[in-house]
Amino acid sequence: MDTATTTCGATATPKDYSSALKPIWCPGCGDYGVLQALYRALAAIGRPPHEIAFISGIGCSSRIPGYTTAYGFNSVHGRALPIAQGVKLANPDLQVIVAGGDGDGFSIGGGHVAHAVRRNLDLTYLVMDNQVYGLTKGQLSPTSPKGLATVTSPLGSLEEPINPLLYTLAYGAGFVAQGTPAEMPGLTALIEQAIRYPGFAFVNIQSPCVTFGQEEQQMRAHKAHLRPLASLGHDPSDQLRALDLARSYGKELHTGVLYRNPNPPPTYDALVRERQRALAPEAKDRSRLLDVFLQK
Amino acid sequence: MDTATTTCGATATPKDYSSALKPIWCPGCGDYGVLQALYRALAAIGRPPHEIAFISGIGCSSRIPGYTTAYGFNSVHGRALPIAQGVKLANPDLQVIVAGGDGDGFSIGGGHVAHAVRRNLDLTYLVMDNQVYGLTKGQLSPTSPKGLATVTSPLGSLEEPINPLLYTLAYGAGFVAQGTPAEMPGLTALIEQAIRYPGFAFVNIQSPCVTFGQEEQQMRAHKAHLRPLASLGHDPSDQLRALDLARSYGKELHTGVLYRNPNPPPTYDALVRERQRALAPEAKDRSRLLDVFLQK
Amino acid sequence: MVVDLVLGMAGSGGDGVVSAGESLLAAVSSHGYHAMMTKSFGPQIRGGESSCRVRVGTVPVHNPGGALDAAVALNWEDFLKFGAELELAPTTVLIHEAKAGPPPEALVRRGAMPTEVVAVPITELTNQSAGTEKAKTSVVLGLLCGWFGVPEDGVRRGLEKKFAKKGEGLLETNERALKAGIEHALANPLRSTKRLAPPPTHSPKLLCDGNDLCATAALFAGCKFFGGYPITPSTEVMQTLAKEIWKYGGTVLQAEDEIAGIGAALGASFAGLKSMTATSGPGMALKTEIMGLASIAELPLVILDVQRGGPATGLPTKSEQADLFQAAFSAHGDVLRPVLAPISVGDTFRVTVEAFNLAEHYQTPVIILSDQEVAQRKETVEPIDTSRFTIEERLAPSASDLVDYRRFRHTESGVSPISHPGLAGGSYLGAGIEHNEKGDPTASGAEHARMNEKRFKKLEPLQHRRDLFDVLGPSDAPFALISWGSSAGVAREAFELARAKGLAVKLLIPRLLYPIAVPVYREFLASVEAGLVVELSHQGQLHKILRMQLDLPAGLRSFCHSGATPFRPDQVLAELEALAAVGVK
Amino acid sequence: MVVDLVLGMAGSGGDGVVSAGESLLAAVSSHGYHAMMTKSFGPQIRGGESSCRVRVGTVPVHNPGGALDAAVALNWEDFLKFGAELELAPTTVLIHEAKAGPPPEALVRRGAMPTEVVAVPITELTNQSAGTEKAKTSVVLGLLCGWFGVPEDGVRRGLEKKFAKKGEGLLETNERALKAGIEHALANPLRSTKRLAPPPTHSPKLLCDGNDLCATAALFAGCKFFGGYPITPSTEVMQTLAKEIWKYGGTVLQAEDEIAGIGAALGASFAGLKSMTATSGPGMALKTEIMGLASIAELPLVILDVQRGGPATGLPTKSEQADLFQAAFSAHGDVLRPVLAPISVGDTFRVTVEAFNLAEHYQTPVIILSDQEVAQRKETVEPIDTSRFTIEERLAPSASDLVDYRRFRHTESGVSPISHPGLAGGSYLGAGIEHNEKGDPTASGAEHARMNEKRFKKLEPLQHRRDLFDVLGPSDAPFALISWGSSAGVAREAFELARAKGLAVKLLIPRLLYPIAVPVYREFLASVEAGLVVELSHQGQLHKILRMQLDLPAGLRSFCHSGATPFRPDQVLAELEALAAVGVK
Ligand SMILES: Cc1ncc(C[n+]2csc(CCOP(=O)(O)OP(=O)(O)O)c2C)c(N)n1
Ligand SMILES: Cc1ncc(C[n+]2csc(CCOP(=O)(O)OP(=O)(O)O)c2C)c(N)n1
Ligand code: SF4
Ligand code: SF4
Ligand SMILES: [Mg+2]
Ligand SMILES: [Mg+2]
Repeated sequence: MDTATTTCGATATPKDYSSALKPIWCPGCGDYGVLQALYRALAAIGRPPHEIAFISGIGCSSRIPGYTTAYGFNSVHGRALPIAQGVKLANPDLQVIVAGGDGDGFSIGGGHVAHAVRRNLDLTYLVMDNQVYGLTKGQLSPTSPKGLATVTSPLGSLEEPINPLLYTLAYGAGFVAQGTPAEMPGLTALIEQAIRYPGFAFVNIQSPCVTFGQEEQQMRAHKAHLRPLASLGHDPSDQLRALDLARSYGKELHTGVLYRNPNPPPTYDALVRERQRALAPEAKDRSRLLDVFLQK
Repeated sequence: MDTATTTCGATATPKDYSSALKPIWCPGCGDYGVLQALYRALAAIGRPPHEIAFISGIGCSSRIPGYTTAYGFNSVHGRALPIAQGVKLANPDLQVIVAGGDGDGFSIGGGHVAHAVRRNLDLTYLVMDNQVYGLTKGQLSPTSPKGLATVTSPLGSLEEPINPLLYTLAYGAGFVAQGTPAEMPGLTALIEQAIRYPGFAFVNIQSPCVTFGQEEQQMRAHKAHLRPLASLGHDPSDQLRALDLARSYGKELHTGVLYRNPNPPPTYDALVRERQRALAPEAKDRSRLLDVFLQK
Repeated sequence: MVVDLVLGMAGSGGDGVVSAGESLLAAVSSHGYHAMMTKSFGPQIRGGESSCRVRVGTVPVHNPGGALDAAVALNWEDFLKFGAELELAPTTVLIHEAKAGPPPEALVRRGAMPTEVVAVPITELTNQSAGTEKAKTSVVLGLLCGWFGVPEDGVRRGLEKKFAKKGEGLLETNERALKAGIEHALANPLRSTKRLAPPPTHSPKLLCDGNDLCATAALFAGCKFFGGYPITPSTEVMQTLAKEIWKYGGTVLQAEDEIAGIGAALGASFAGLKSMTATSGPGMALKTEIMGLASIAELPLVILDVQRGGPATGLPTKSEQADLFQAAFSAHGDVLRPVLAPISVGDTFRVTVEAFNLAEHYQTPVIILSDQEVAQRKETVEPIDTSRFTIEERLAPSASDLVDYRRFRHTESGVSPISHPGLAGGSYLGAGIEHNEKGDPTASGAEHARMNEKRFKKLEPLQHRRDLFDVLGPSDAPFALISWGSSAGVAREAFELARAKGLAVKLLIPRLLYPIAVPVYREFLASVEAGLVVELSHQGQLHKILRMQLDLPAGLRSFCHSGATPFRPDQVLAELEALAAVGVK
Repeated sequence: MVVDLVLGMAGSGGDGVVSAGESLLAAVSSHGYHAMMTKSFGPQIRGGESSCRVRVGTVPVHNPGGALDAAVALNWEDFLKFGAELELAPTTVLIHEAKAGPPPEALVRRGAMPTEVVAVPITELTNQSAGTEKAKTSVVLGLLCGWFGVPEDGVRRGLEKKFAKKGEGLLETNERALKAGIEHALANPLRSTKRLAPPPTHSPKLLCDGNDLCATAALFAGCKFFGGYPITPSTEVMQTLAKEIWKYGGTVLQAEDEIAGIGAALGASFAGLKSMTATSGPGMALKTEIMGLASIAELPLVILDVQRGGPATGLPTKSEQADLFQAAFSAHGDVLRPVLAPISVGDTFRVTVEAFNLAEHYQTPVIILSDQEVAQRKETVEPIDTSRFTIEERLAPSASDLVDYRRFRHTESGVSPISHPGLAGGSYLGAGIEHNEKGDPTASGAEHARMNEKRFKKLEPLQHRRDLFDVLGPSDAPFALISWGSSAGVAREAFELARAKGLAVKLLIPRLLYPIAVPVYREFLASVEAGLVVELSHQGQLHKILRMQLDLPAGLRSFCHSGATPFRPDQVLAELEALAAVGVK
């Protein structure tokens, strides 16, 4: 399945990636901004939409594939990453993007992340982290701060939140970044870089839930508090420093690239393809497949 | 369910914890040593066996509860941690130990670890890490080194292994250690310390699989190469240094305590109990429970 | 004057029609009416269109009713998205926002157009009276008071409650809007004269939904642990328990997924507590493996499945009764576990208590198969006399049992005394692997066969639980209706209508869906020659299971359709009459 | 001289009895005999006791047979752990390690003790001849050659192959042990004279197990992706593919769990490839949710379930046929998916190819319900003529389909042309949520009903797939046997025995288990008044499903027992004769 890779190149516009389906997010939801940033990043890269496979789970954020002209798969809760890996291995020429929420990705889907990262397929994983379960109306999410009162933690949660930035770095991801729709050019650039990174790339997007989110997690707060990593003079090739910075997730709103492996290793899909090519000459004729079992 | 906590104290011996069921591990399996170390650690602590709940999944290593006189639950593959958390929350007075293999804990059960750690119940988690699937006869495990040829990776694996030490540290575990039955007194001490640590404690035990394991993972190699952290002058209260050291998992065989939180925060089970006590006065009589719905 | 009135309205997510429905419901129920409200949303749980319908009666109402008596469309686009949920008839009074224009072609093409269509400048009225568009639904409530006799002071009291804490301003604004609506109605009388008859003599009622009562019943039964993961339409059970259970020494764990949720719940049960998990179809699928573990480890566990449309994500906000196969059969190996279904909001209390009792008594997982409609519709419920419930506890080992304790001892009943960690002398190995009486692993076919027999035998007494079935009608009737869950209330009304028309029909409503209580059905079916098994699924799953276990009368057919839209009583009645018209034999 | 010989042996994990069985099997099959070997282990997959049995015949053998003709016990403790697997009869020759002493009380108490019990100083002979205990099983092989006519040169050739690469020394050692065994046998003739008849005229055969043929058939059918997680007794399929699939441009992904395994496989199918996952019962439970997704997203997918004893971890190394309910019914919402079962090792090839064809043709998940015995027993298989197989591909959209492409277009057959990422003009939203023809989400009950109908309708042609059923015997026979999976071979032998005795019996063996092909069964059952549905489960799951969908003859009963020990042909025959003795009517 060696589909020739084509590009729209300079001719692509964000509109080319926008589908007829009207988003039904709440007015003001951060995901609108994420969608716009994605349109722009896709246009900048210019792959024709039908060469893009866009996989998601379930959640408000997971609706995003339907709003693009790519092949979308709005699958089941928490399983976007395994499905996406199957897609990519089936056809490594596709540009495969995975998206979803903090609950989808780090709660029910949390067991798949480490393995997706260590396999290092050339995938882009965009999480719209709103620190809450939006679709199901406001329950505690794994990134909700400790003590938060929600409908499922009316007396305040008793557990520490997870740290998506630190976890994915510890898993060995080659590209880890954070953005917010409160700063659109930056977010667009991050998505574009993530897609272009040859390997597993993760962007944690602080995407406000206007309906169930906290005050501190809204656009206004983002704008007031965001700290571009570039302005801190962070060198994205410094993994140890990245680990250190990642530890302030939930306290500081760092935006930009935390880590980018300066020497990306070969991707799993490339290794697979290499193996297939190397072994192809050993293929037997279909009618001879059973010969190995012949007793003579 | 406030069972009074009793101790056998000085009277307990390892034999008190040994059941009539004869282990059916292969002769020479590392798990025999782990079992002996556990008996000794339990005797040193001295809780009567019936106050211990010992939960495991499925695997050679997961058979271990049956060989003790504790209440055991040899459950299903990968779910020991969730079950154990239910046990502990049901009765925080119990000493709850969880055990299993690298596959059980980090592959199928991998999604539960981060959440068990961040909840920080007072649990002890012992993984018998043999870098292979023993019970099912030699398949690739998540800790198998990259490139390893096994029955499921006959041409060599293409993925990086996971790093149990680094992951659990990144998850925020308060106690992280590594041991091997090649060094019994050390292993015994680690298990004892882990059990005594008030919070989630993890011990990665390099437990050789003599049948399917690699040469470099056998007792002999352990004895030759193990590097006690104490001998390196490591300060187990230094979390950053622990993270750094953990990165050499798979290359170096560090033994001892990597990290021990010098100021253990309150455990989840303690917070739960506190909340229950605080709210108990608000309890209604059973017959009055429906009154909230009365329309008058 | 009418004794039964069905009102419906639709708008976009932000319009607050559901909240208006709730005010309406509170108003009528506080006046002593029997009432019920159902809500309906678009394909996504959050966002998009929403609608509600309220049925009010002077006698108990068992289902959301048929075509609407009055319909309110805040805009046509959203209204159109609800077809059968907001069914119109020529007799419906169709009220719409004037500025939306007359009913669109698409609606007219559907047929059965109301003869009375009333344009009301709702937004204009709101702006004029309240000075903000946000009070729109208060104008609508006013219209309903003025035109249909919805008790005005009830609505007013409702507004007071709702806006009390939100500041004086809001309350006043809405009161002005309400008044504007009432005045508009009085100034513009309808042709139709559907005014609600006065309420029956007042008796206090509960007002709640099925999930409320499930959570409360769990507390009542002594549930001390809940482990679960949010999923529509079951999450409210976890939410209620998360507020309350601590007071009773219990814990709610919001787990990382459904597997961890049931895992923790099973762990708590192993440790000796009454324990529960709740979910909907997709979560049930994930819990399958550990449900099997609960069966072989013989641990009590209550599992609530609030059914929604399937397969997969399906129709997450709509009701369907298509998880019965999954509840009864999804396990590898031979497994038998009780499946119970509540038939109404009020019934959920009883069924939930029963589920805990069965779980503890028989040391088995028990599934409560609720459905979105029963779980989320809010209705008036007659007060429940809790003193008539018994609460069962698991069989503790006696001192002699603890001498060389055998956890899975073969007993006559199949139920063995069960210990738990902390109990001296009771240590054993719980296991998902097959085991002997002590709990030690075995691979012997003979041991396995004995244990399978034990696990099936212990549930045999369920065959004779007649109290878990409602049987109505003459015992010798040749015609029959059988229905379960939320459809049972529809079948019940159809049954009553048919009886009123003189049809010799009887009705069976099982709360115990599985195992099939063969003697109960045999007795019921003895006289039956034809009938319908009414259920909301494509396949008619209960009918198929009945066939599997019973010799059914040839004329007993499945009457089923895919979910989302509940049956209407008149549909069932018509089908039944058609059956009867063909005649007996 | 006998035309059929059943040999069995047991020892501890390290004794190598399974490996000895394999040598035996290779020896007899290389001589042109038909043969079959099954192995059996303790409750744990790795460690503990092990046993094997080899059945050799001059005519095809369809099952592992009944009581042993010869039994070898290397020690009593391990031998005793296998009850019914190594059944003894008075006619069995029971050979045991001399130093273990005479048969223990426990064995004698079981009854049916062999009249000829032979003590052999096996360890002593081994030490004397080979100088090491490790060659014990070669002595045993020698005994079998000497006493039962197992072809000596076949065994010798087997030893050569086995030890060729392990160095000269080992081969010689074992050859000496073999010789010692033969000489001991010749020096100590038995009373019994069960010597194997000469082999039939030699024709080349395949020697393999069901998992081998499943993996090979997947390659043959064009499978390009396998995603799975190891689990006994299915792992060998992944292992074989992991060696081979790359050559054909495919990939094996060992996923982190069963959910990820089926998820990746579904992703690959979405991307256009033929795709597969494999597991056993516990893994099936975990895959339930995504199987539902495959159904609603209408994506081809082959799912292999090699059944083992359940529930939960159950009996991981033993066969059972108790996952049928799970295969047919475990899904939330209404789902229909084909379930196929191979009846023998050789049949696995055909059934697997068929599974891929059905999956691609109907755009549906298809379950292959193999079982541990079929999957792991090794047997001689007649060469398979692969040229008679057709390979189906999914329906690609035409150019006109791609104009305003509707992925889920309602067609007459219910099957819609399917695109895949990379195909220009074919973009659509695959979804687990209910959708309209284009794939856009919907919550409409009417759309949902239409889609459910489509998904069920497209599988209707399966009703008429007579070629997926074996029917033997006179069409007017009043007695019948129905059986599936590994039990089918037993039923087949019982059928032949009954026919030989003059019983008017016929036999139906379905490869298509679900949906039930009603016309095929109706035709078969037309003449039937009594019979047995033979299957290895506590509940008799196929019998129950047949009841659900068909009006069965009153005398058609379930004949079932819990797993681990396969039926014996004589048991089935006896039950059938008892049924016939009661007489027709
Ligand atoms: C198996 C399963 N479990 C639970 C759900 C219910 N569910 C749907 S989305 C969701 C969480 C949504 O939160 P998140 O992933 O953070 O996305 P958001 O809506 O916040 O964007 C849940 C619990 C489901 N659909 N399937
Ligand atoms: C749901 C499920 N999937 C797979 C299996 C099969 N299985 C049992 S143990 C095991 C892995 C064993 O490896 P590990 O956990 O490392 O333990 P070890 O045997 O090496 O001690 C597997 C794959 C199972 N029993 N259940
Ligand atoms: S609920 Fe929150 S996340 Fe969902 S659409 Fe609304 S604002 Fe966005
Ligand atoms: S297979 Fe390996 S892990 Fe399992 S018992 Fe044997 S040596 Fe131990
Ligand atoms: Mg979220
Ligand atoms: Mg292991």
